Amino acid sequence: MVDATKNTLVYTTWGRKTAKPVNPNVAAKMVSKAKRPLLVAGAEIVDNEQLAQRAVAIGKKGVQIAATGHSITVFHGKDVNAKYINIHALAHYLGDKNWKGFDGQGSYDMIVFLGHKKYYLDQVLSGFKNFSDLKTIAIERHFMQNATLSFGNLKPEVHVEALDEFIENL
Amino acid sequence: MVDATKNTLVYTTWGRKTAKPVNPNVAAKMVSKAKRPLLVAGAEIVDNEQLAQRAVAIGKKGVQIAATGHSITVFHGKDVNAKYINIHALAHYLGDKNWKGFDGQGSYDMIVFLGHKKYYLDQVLSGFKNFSDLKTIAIERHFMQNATLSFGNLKPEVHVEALDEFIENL
Amino acid sequence: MSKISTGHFSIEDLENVQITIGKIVGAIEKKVEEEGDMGPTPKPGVSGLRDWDHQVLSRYQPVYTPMCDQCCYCTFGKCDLGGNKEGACGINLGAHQSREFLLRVITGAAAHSGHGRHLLHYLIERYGRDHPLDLGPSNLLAPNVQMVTGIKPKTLGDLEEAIEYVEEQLTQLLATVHMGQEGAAIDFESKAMHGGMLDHVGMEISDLAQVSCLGMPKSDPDAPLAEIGMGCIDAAKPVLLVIGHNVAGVANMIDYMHENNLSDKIELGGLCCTAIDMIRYQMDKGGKPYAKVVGTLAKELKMIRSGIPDVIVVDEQCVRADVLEEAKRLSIPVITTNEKIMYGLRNRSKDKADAIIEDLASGKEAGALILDLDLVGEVAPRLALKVAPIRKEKGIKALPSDEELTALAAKCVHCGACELVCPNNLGIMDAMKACAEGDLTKFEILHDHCVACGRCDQDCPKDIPVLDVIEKASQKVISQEKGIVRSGRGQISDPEIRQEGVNLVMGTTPGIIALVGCSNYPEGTKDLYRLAEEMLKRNYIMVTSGCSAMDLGMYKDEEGKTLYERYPAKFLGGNLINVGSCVSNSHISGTAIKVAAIFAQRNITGNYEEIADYIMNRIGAVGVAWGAYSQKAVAIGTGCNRLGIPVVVGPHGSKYRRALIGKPYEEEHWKLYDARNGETLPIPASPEFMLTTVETVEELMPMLAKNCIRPSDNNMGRMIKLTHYIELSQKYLGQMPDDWHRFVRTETDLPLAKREELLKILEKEHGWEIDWKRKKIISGPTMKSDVSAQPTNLKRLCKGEC
Amino acid sequence: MSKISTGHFSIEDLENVQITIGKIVGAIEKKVEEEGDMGPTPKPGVSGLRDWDHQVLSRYQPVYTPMCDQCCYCTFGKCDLGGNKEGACGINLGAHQSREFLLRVITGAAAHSGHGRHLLHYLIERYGRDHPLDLGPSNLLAPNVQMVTGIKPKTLGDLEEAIEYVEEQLTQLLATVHMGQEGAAIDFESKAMHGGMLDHVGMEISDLAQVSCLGMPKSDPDAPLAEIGMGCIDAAKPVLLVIGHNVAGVANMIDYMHENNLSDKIELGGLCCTAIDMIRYQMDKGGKPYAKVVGTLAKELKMIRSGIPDVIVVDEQCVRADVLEEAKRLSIPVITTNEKIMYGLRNRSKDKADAIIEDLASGKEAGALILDLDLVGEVAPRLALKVAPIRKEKGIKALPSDEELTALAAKCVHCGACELVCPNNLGIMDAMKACAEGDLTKFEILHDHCVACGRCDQDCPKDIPVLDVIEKASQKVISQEKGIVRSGRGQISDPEIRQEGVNLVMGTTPGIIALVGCSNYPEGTKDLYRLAEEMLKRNYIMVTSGCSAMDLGMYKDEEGKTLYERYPAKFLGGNLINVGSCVSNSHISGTAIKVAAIFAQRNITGNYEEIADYIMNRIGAVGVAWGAYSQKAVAIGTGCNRLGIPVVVGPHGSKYRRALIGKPYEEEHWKLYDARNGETLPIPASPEFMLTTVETVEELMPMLAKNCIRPSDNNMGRMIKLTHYIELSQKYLGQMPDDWHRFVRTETDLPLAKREELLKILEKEHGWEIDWKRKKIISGPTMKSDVSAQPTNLKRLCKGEC
Repeated sequence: MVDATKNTLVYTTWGRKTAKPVNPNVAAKMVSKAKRPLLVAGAEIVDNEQLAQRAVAIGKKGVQIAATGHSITVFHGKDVNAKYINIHALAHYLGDKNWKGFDGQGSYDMIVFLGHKKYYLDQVLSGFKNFSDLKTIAIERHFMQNATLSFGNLKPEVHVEALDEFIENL
Repeated sequence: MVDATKNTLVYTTWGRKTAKPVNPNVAAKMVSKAKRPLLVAGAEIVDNEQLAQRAVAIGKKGVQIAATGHSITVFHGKDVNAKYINIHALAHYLGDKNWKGFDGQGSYDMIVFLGHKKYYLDQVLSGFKNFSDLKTIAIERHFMQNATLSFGNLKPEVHVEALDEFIENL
Repeated sequence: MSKISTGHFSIEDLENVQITIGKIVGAIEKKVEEEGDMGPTPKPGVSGLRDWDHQVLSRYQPVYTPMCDQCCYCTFGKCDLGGNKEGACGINLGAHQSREFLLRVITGAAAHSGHGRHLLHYLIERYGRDHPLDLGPSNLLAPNVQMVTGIKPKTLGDLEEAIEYVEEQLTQLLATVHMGQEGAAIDFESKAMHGGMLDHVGMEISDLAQVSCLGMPKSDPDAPLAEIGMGCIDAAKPVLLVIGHNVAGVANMIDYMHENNLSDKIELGGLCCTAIDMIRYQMDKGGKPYAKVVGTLAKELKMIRSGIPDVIVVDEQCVRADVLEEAKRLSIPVITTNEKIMYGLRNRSKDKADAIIEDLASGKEAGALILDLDLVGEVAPRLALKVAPIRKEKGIKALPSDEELTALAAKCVHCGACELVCPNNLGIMDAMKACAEGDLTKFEILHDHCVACGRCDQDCPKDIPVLDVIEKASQKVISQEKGIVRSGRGQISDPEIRQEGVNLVMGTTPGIIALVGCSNYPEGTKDLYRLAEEMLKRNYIMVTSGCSAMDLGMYKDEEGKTLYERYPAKFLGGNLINVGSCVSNSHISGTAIKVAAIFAQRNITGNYEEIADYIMNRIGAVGVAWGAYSQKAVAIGTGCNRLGIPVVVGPHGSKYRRALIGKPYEEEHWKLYDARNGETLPIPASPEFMLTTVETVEELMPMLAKNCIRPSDNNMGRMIKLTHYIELSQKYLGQMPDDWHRFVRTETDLPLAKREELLKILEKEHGWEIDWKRKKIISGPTMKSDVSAQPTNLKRLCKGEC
Repeated sequence: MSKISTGHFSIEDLENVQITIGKIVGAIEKKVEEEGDMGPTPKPGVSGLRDWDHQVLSRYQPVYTPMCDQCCYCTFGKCDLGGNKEGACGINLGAHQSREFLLRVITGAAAHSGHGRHLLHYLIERYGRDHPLDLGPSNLLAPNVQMVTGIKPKTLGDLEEAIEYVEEQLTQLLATVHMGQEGAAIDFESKAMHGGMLDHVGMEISDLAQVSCLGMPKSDPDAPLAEIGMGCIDAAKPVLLVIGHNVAGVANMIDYMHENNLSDKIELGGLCCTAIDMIRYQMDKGGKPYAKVVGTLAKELKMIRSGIPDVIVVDEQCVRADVLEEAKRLSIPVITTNEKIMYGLRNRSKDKADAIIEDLASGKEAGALILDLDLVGEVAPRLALKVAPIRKEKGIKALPSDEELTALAAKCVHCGACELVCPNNLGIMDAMKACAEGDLTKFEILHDHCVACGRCDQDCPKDIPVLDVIEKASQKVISQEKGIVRSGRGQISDPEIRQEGVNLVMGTTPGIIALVGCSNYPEGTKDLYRLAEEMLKRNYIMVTSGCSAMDLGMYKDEEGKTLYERYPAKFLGGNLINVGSCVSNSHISGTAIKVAAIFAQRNITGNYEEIADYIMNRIGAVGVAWGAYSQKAVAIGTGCNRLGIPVVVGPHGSKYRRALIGKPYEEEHWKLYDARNGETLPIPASPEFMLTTVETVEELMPMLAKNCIRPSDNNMGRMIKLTHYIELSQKYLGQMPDDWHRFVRTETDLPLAKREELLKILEKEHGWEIDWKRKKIISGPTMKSDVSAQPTNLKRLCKGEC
């Protein structure tokens, strides 16, 4: 088992509320329990085969994928439920009780993030943290302090391991 | 032994650098080891007999006292080395290599704080933290996040106990 | 050309004329120059007084106490500057703190100047550009404006050029807050000083305009007394509550009520400076103010939560952001009257009064934006009359009942969350315990220390409305909160200056203590009273304004008299002068300028540096903003600092991020020139700071006495000042001050009653030589006593230099 | 009177004249009104365009992404607003974020306006108030000024009234940042919009003044080309480096060098907008710019650290705060020339050139403040000539040697601290590893992604000067950094508008993409090039300015040609137009206004709302500030937003704290009125945002094409836009967009080549009825295609409403 919670160093703080470090198996369990989980996959997976595979694998577990940036290019022909959307717009819609989701079935209750620029995701999560009740889980290589739960700062190889463990437990 | 490090809850953050929680015996040892320690006693001891006694007791151990606010009234006739000074001015002088201290023997290397308003001391310590190399120890009832070392948030009675242990170990 | 060269002319009449407008400035300056009295720096730019600033800052060094170690100005960041590191743009924490300080100063200056501009627009529209400035028995009408800009305004219209200058300079300063501008802390500091100076110009413009047009007391020591306190509001009548800083709207309400015989049918109460200014309105001929002052910002939430107001009207500045939300809960309609606060409300400025009243009274809309102040004047009182019975009928429930109070207190689990979030970390837990047991005294005491910010409400895990509990538990003391405040008298007049100037410069009046500003006190309001009473008894001139002026009126002596009733309001030692509202603070700096102009006959026009130098070395004045919380307060303080007036703020003031503190132990900083010959003149280390924080009023009092000492004191003056310094130190710190001897130049400087005792100490502890026969000091002092010395920081003012 | 009523007159000649200055405004307004074309909102106050803002904001809702959950404005705080809690003043996090956003906007606007005011002072002094505005073949000289203020400036002096208006309004807005003012986020947003609008007025004033006085290209499509890049600086000559945004000083240097035959003896290079403007200086008659552009802010530290500059001259804005410290280390004297940046240096403005040069060349002083720009013109070049040999002789060592480079890289322990603090979290560790092994390629790639902020240096526990390592390792690519940039051409002229307006409004030119602003790119500079090339090939009009204009010139095609050499600079589809520096961005908004004025014959004078409405519904323009980092960038963007122009920023732009994003799924927001009859008109959800962030250029490109769609597109236009939207989506996202069908009104909207294929999809996937015989859509679309429809947001513009 990977301990993904050790290094939670940050460069700057947003305030007193900070993500709870989480291990892959726990994160996976929470996602599994969620009614309508959503994986938000960012453009950083495009040139990172390792991450791309894991993102697809999560999709294969039946999790709806919001493909932001141009990450949708990774999911074509992979038989997963992926839709392109701009992440800032997505964040806006997710905070709206009237949004019906990608499939018209309603909004999502557990948002998982993978493949994003650290500073950008920090900002998006800052919005969620302060203006919504959504649970957010960052399974990124960096500690995302504005998420509800987050992996710590991991070496790339450990990160991949953690992702595999996460997927296994989904 | 009192565990003075448990509750380090803060209301707001200043940045990523935060005081290390410290227990009384450890704090006392560090003060003992210092070449020129200084106790900065604030006006909150004036109407708090418990604190006043402990401040005097620390002075009795040979520590120079800087009496800020009107805390000097507590030390008259107590046979301790106490001098009135404004805390903001003191902070300015302490950051000045040319200041000769209260006795002309030079500046101080370890500054201990007791009896201050939380918000005020937080600010004073913010200056030390960012613009000096001085080690600061807060032995206050509240966690003083901008100190180098600080007690956590304590109930009044636990605080007094912690102070006694601190004095014992000086 | 001849036709217009001697008269008025209005450009409205002209057609197809190309006019080079800007040159008018040059023309005015030229004219003044011909008259021979334009100083070297009319309308100084950002660098215009930089040399002066750097000189001040070399003695009084910036001490930074950051509120945050990070910078989030630009998107390269946010950056961690902790440990004085550099961020992505290369700025370090020191420079960033001075920038943050600058930002606060110009925010405050903009608030005052924006207020001034609004008033000027409004009053010019109403009274015309030619409406004369009418300020009482003074020829020097606008000391700050004249000193800074070189303009000598005579009419409302003349003030426009001055406010334009302020706006131009504020824009320049705001520009420097941008990423990638100034890199040196010292020059951000100079810019902050510039902003502070502009603030006083902006404030002066505001108050001159309103005093001249709205019938406010004009340098009137007998300005009337008014009722103050939550306890003096008659809740049986419809209650119309105004909150803010801009009196224009409420003046119209008062007029409307008067014209329609409603004055005794509606209870008009005010919070914050609008309250102060409404009791000045039309009081220049005396009379009794009809309106009542509720109190300071710290009473806003308590007053609303009481449920007593039937209508709330807000204007600008220092108005809680949640007024609309709080009022909505209690069915109190809110009218906003100023572009600075619009609360998202629909703009009804062009609607009929009836329609607006209908929508608000029916609850169809929670409030309205009405920018037409004539319309506000009609709508607000009529709405109060209409809403009051509706609210009564509805039985609007505000505070908890007695039973609910006990139940709420019992619900408390003493987790301490409220104490952690309380800005003053007040002992709420203990008070809850006592309250649950029926003992309200702890809350009654706590109530005075509480600034009613409501942060406790936000964080209680048990959802106890903590502030409501505090207020309900304190109903008895609140009902007794009835005081008296003197209506703001405006400027100090020229004759008063002529009379008192010499005492101030020579030091025989021990000093001026200006007790100004907001309500964020460390230990409740009573400290103010203690401070003022002590200094008044000692014959200091106490000047006050704004929130402090209000809170001072809340306490009574054994005979039931407030300080305002006990002490007269002339510009004389032992007098208590309420100059007025926040913008009236310009009269405090103005007074110092007037002393230089009228008593010392210095030319003030465009002559900032020389006047500041004069004030710093000769006028023993100290500003105290004990409850300072706002950006305006720090702007005012910084304006005083540039002018050589030191300022003390309460401990919360450490959150302004920087102080200016000198080092008495560094001798080289405590020297001046003697203008008679350019020789170096050692001076006492006083003032020893330009801006500092102090912990308690006990610490403050001796410090004030000490920092009124000036190089120019004559022996009598120095003796008096030293006497108070020593006595106050003994009284409040229980000891002789450590440094009293540093202020002794000759035996005649020593307090008469203690002279012998002190000489002994000087001999024994400090090794001074005493001629005991003649009771004279032979050697010891580092300074000579020489009343004819001309202390100055400015080499250029020394003989032979120009 | 008759004498002056038809001519010029100068008030300098008058004595004892009392003039009611302010009335001039009234007179001008009156005059214009008589001419019958003054719109309803000349010089709008803070609330003047609030209804418009609220309308825009109801469709495009603020989305807040705080940079900090806390507020530290006043000393009641700091307050934790986390979870949208209220602070001590009652403000919640949402309102505070909008306030923070406002503060950034007005800071940026003040930077531009402060710059404009400085230029105006300086140029009026030099050229006189009557100096005509000379901007090329245009009658509509100042579209922003005229639209916002109602003033139609003809001379430099005429601009003063406009800048005064801006300063007044900025002061009002800064005032509202004070604690206790606005309480509603929506109204802080409206205020931010106001600030953005003012910014464009301030920028326009700046650029009009400098173009008119300093011989800059005047709407010139053939503005000359200049060299750009660190690699084009000839270090063999004495190197004089200017940094900043204000060309006034460097213009004098160029003159001095020219007059003294020094032009070929000194290498003059520039960073940031001063560089852009110095290659515009005196280029209105063509010629080859003598000076060279080094690059953007992101090159500042690298250029200084190279040790190549012999003298650095800074003016204002976007100048690293550590220039003096960095330069000092390498014995490079620094001259500061502007009050906004003084670095604590001694003011030498009144000293002789010789004395200053002596003190700086000898190293006695590290730099000098010289506010006299004539003196700067002489001192800087002479100092460069003198210092260069001294520095050469001293053998100033800047970057590490090859050996040191390897050693430094080997010292790295791969702790990751640098990557954590790097704003872009660049892979420094891997590059260090490779570098230690002699492989520099990783650093060479990283160099382009690196904004040279230097934060890595601050945090390395091994004290490796990381930035120096990056720069040294990239010397080869740096030496090849030689590009070409077209000198800023200024405004789009009236004839150009006449020619192209119809294509824009009808949609037959697919859109205008304005690629503006700073250098904080998410993935290096090349993305800009890719973006521009793609859109240029597709016949979009690419307008560019500032840092983006510079970086665009750094890449070449296979034939060694830059985009500036490949694409002409007329206002036509497929053209690449560099308007100029940061303040030239006003010409982008100005162009949109001009289309309304010249093509559509709308009255723009004081008629903001109608023009914004026109632009929003008819002009397919999108702003892209891909590397936006500064407060100026967000001010520019917000000014565009109020005018109905959507803006995209790169991912770092999320740190501006708020976006404005619409919800395409909420039908009620996508409706307008048809001005012909007031009927409701459903419109496509485009633009679907006013301000948003985007992750990658791949995502950006289809988004740009889509958001150029406007209700007014004719079928040809819609077809062209849809074609690009679909093609770009396929090319960069690998798929048909999900929502393309929403933009189809009739079959003629469909891309010709794919019409049949698309009709099939519409039938199959969206259930539309198709008449296959006629290849016509029978049912399905929610909108009708009606070119003569008059889409408007403004009920009052509908027939029968007024």
